[in-house]
Amino acid sequence: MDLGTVLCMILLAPLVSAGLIWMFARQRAVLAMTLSLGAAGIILLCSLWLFFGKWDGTSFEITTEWMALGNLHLNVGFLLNELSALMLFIVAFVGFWIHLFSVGYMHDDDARGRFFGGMSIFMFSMLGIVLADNLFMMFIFWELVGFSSYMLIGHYLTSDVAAQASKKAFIVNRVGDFGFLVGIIITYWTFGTVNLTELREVVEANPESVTTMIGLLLFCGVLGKSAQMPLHVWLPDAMAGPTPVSALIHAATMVAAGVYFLGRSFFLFTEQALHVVAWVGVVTAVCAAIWAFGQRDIKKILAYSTLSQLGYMVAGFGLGSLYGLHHGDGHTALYYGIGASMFHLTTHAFFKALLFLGSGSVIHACHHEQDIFKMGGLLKKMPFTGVTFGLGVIAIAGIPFISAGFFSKDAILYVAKATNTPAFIILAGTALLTALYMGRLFVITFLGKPNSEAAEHAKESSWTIVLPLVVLAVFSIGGGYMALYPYAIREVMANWVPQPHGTDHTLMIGISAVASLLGLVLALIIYGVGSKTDKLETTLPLVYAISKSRFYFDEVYGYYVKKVQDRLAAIVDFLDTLLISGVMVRGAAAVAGLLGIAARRMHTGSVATYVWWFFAGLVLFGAYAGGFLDGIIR
Amino acid sequence: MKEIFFLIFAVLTILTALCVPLSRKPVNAAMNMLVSFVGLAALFVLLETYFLAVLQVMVYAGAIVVLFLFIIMLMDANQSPPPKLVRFLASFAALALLAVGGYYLVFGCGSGPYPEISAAAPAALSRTFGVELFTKYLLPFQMTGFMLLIAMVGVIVVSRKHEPETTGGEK
Amino acid sequence: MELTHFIWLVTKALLMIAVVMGCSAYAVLLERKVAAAIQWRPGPNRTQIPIFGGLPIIGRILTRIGIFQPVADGLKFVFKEEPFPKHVNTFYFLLAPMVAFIPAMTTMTVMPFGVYTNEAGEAAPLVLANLDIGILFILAVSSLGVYGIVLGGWASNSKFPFLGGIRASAQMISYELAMGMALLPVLMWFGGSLNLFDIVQGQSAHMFKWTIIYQPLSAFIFLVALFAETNRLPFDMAESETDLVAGFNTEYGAFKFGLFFVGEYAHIIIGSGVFTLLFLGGWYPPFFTDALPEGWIGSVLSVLIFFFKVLGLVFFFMWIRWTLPRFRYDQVMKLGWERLLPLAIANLVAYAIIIALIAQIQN
Amino acid sequence: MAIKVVERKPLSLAERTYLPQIISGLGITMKNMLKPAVTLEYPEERPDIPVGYRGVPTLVKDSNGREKCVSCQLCEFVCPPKAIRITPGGIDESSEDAHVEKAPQEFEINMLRCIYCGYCQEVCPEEAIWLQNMFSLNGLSREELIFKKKKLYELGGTLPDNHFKWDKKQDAEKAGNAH
Amino acid sequence: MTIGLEHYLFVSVLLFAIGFFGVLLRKNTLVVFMCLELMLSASILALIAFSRYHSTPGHPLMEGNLLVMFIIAIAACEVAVGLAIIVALWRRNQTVELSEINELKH
Repeated sequence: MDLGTVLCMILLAPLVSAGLIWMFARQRAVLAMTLSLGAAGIILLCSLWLFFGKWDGTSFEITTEWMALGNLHLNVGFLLNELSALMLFIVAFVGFWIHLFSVGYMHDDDARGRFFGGMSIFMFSMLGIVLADNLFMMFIFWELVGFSSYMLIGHYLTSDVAAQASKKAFIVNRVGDFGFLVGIIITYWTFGTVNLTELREVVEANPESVTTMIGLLLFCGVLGKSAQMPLHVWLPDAMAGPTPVSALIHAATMVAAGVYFLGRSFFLFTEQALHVVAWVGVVTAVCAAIWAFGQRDIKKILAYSTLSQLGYMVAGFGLGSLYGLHHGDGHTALYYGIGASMFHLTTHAFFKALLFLGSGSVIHACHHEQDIFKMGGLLKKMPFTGVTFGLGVIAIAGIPFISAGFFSKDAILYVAKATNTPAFIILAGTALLTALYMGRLFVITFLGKPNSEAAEHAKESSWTIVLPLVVLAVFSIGGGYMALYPYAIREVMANWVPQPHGTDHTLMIGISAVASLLGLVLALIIYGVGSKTDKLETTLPLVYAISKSRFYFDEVYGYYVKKVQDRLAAIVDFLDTLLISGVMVRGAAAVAGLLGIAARRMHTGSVATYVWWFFAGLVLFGAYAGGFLDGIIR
Repeated sequence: MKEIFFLIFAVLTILTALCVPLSRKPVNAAMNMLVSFVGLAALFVLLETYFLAVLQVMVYAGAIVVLFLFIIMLMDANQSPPPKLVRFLASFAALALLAVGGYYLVFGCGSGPYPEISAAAPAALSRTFGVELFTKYLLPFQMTGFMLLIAMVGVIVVSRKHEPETTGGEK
Repeated sequence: MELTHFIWLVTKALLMIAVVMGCSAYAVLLERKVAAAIQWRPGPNRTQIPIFGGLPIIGRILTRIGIFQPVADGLKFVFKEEPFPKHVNTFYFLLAPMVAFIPAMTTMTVMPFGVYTNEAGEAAPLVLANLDIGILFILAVSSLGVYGIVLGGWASNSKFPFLGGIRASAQMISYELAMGMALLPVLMWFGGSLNLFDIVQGQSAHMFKWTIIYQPLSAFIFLVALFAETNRLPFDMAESETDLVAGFNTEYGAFKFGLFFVGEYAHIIIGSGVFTLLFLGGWYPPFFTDALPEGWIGSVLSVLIFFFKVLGLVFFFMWIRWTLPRFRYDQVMKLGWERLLPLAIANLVAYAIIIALIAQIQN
Repeated sequence: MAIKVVERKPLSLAERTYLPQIISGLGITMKNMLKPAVTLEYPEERPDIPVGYRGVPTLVKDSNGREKCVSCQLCEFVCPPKAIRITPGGIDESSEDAHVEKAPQEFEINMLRCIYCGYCQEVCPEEAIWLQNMFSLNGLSREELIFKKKKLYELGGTLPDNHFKWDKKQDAEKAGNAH
Repeated sequence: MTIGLEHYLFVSVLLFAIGFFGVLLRKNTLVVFMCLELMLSASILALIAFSRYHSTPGHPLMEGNLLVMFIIAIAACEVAVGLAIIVALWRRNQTVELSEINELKH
């Protein structure tokens, strides 16, 4: 088998599984589960095979024409390089463990067939994004991912919240995707190709052809999919879906697709565009961190944390690329943005998936109780979950040397410091906030005494749930060390990540250590172990209210749709009625009506008569064409 | 030999086609149409387009006329009243006009010389169809498929039985 | 020259018709014998004709086997009183049996039944007309067979025949789709040729080259659709004697019924023949890896092998008939549209991928 | 009464494809096909009539060749389809058995009506009417199938009889103590 | 007489004329519809004839044949939809006579 066939197999395995599930296993949960898990296993095995021997690390591309519409040739193809290999590894690896987790987590759900079918469709679409070698193909899978996300968020059909959330996710994503599509079209228009390799060659040969507009339009897609600042509203709501979905789609892979896309098309971003990207990321990071304090729902907290980390990644991309532009040394300078963001993406995928799965385990054990103030003391009840969750918290807080988050965050902070001091300060503050709210989550949920009946009776979950937790915990802790990864995919993290040197190095460690440890300790002090009420709410109601308000984004959007857009529509409607319908149409109608009075005699309502008129017309036409009427007309 | 076959099948096609509008009962019309279509398929065979001939039989004779028969039988459509003489004469005049006009158009002055038949029969092999369809005419082909889907959905929607109150037709 | 050629062709066609008619007659006998065997009966074993029946030992054995029974059946059809209900639509009532009969007879013109070596030393099929699109021709013409049943049912102008006719037409149109879809992978498998001879040559070597080994699902769908197309139990919606008396042929008797009857069996034989050609290696023996011997021996052998394969399949038809109960009408429709058709499409897609992959590997 | 809902087990995939059932059905029919035929080829082979078979009703004579029927008309009375018709009469004066008993002048069984219920045999005090083992009954006209006395006796024949009632009666009469 | 393109064309013209004649003459929707089919098949015949006569060994002209394929497919759609409409009309009015279906006026 050549490389292309293996990639094809990786891509098609989940599609086949989804198809089989759709056809045969909608009602047969066990079969669906087996198929879906099997597909995930095949993906994992195939990609491991790729990384341990099959693929030598050089960029590999295979393309075939899919459809030709006139001059427009739509291709499908795979581009496997350092970047997509890393992403492939993340999707395959995390995806498999989350599939395994779902087997345990969803075991009492009635619609498991649909769920696993959706998971398979998702894997297919996500892998499509990862492997796509051109923007059109990527866009197709981009939309497919949106669809499967929609389907999975709305998994609990009977719940209104889920329905609303899935709708919201879909619509908000459309807003971003519109810009994305326009961006792709402009790209095609400007460069005459959408193939990534060719694009890059064109851009490198002719760097001034890239405009800021293209970058920003393409970034629109990232805004939607990676839930960046103005379009972030869907992600927290998406937590209405089942927890494995939140872990896989809304934490580890799909939302990271935006960041991945940035890395894939980094050469299309000008410096101005990179500034915008960086600042969007920074603002998202800090705002989401603040909002996390106003939440009581365990999954919502994690959702805001995801937002914040995604902001980190986007900021990391922007700042890293800028760093590469200005301070770059060596041939990998251009890749610093990719390195910084992708490194954080990788570690984040592990520890956020771990955290979500841990929360899933908790929710499962507490009979679908999601309020953290009704939990408490779960560490003793669920030792494995508790410990692994704690490791996740350490990882996200970024405690030096024993967490993956430390290394990746470190890189981002370093490039921030080197390029943009305000951003650096904000990001460092965000790091502190991150540790704080994660500490809050852990302290309240796992320490102290149980605060409710459900938490009282919580039990450790089955092995299918615990095993993924343990595996992911190992990667969350050790994810910063290269030894853990297959050799073939180390390139990005080993060589592309900007490394601080000398004093910077020490300074970074210091800042990280202070921010993370301080945050955790502060959490312990402020909130206290296993408290039943939110201490922040009781002591500083104003701060809590600000945090809870989420800066009124949802309200503003709601207001916009309800008031502005509808009123605009009403005005347009009025103008339409007055001018077009009134003057033009009615006026024309009046003329036509006068004619109609004359012509009404012809209108008998009988089809046969019309045919006769038609025939008369035909004869006239024929006579004219034959030249019989020439004499009359002249 | 070929001329004789052409004459036989052309006459068969035309005569049975003529019987379609002239037969009183819809069933007779449908059966005449069936024979006409089969005759037409034979003409296709004479033109050496075997694939289309078979397709003609398969789709028109095998499916479309059956559908007609099916509907006629289901609706139990009685024979219509004979058309009025005036109408008949007028229609016949139209037929004559078209036929004579067509004759002049085809055989009359100014048309032709027509190309002679050359050795190659373009559509002798079904493979040729496949290759052309899936390369040059892929988009129309897909569109046709889409069209079939739309037609299918449309038929289901149109022929679904409505509730009496939504029908709303006054008798 | 042309005239003699023409006459020669007509003679061959007539011969073929005679053979198929004879086979249908004996298929009736086989049907009765199989039914009898399954029900622990001896079946028809009384009919004699004077000279042959009187032969010392052989005559008795032949009588016991029932070898003369079809003669009696045929005579009965011819000489029975022709019942002719007053309320029928005369023209179509008379036309229907013929229309049912003719397509079945027409399809066999393109059905190869053996192989010989021609002057050029190449293998050539024994067939009336070696059409490039033979299989399409068979599909097209056999789709005309539905008219016989529909017209018969309608012209009888009575409830049960009408219901039978309508049911049959809906059923046959429905299953034609699945049948065609199941055929496509087979045609793709043999390089896109629609010629039956090429398809058989493609599976000539030995049993493990047969299409049924590689495409069991296609074969299965095709077989089921074949049962439905020939209106055989468990799909005999057209007759369903327990709820529609005798379905479309309730009002028919004597010779007209005989035409329907023979038409049905001819249909079965042709269908079995097509199945044999497509899936069971046609006239090639299952076990010997070598092709057939040269010369006329090989030709005769090929025809015989083909005949026995068809016979086996016909027997399978009867075996099924006397085993399974009839499906309900809604079940038939559901099976056709909701099970077989999607399955056939999935099968088609799967084989398209597989064939593409094989081509990829071979390159 | 409490209603108990019996859960029907959902069909497995194999069961829903219906194929295993078809195959097992084919197996059954194939097994049957290989069994020998059990048909009795009637005109040549005859079935064994079991004891107690109720065939055509007949009249019987005793071992001395005398009619047993005394025309009591009980059978005529009991016959559900009214198939029996008896014209009572005496025994011919010339016979040596005259005055001993009565005898039917005419005895008809309409075989077109008879349902072979056996009531006549059951009710007969003289054991004169018997349903015997004849089962294949046919004729060319309706009249032929209305069995007259003669035919009935022909069919019935003689049955051994251990009572010798007639002899006893005759002896008694001879001894002078007639009833 | 050799059979040339013009003969096929004339057959096609006649077929078309007959179809049109039927549309003018008959008022039974079903028969009118059948006549429309006749007209359509007339065009098919013309296309095939053109395709056959204009193709040369070097340049096999497939366009006509392919167009016919598409026409046949579309005709199948058209018949299905048309008959569905007729059935709907019949359900509504219990008639298929065009003279009685004149609601277009309203």
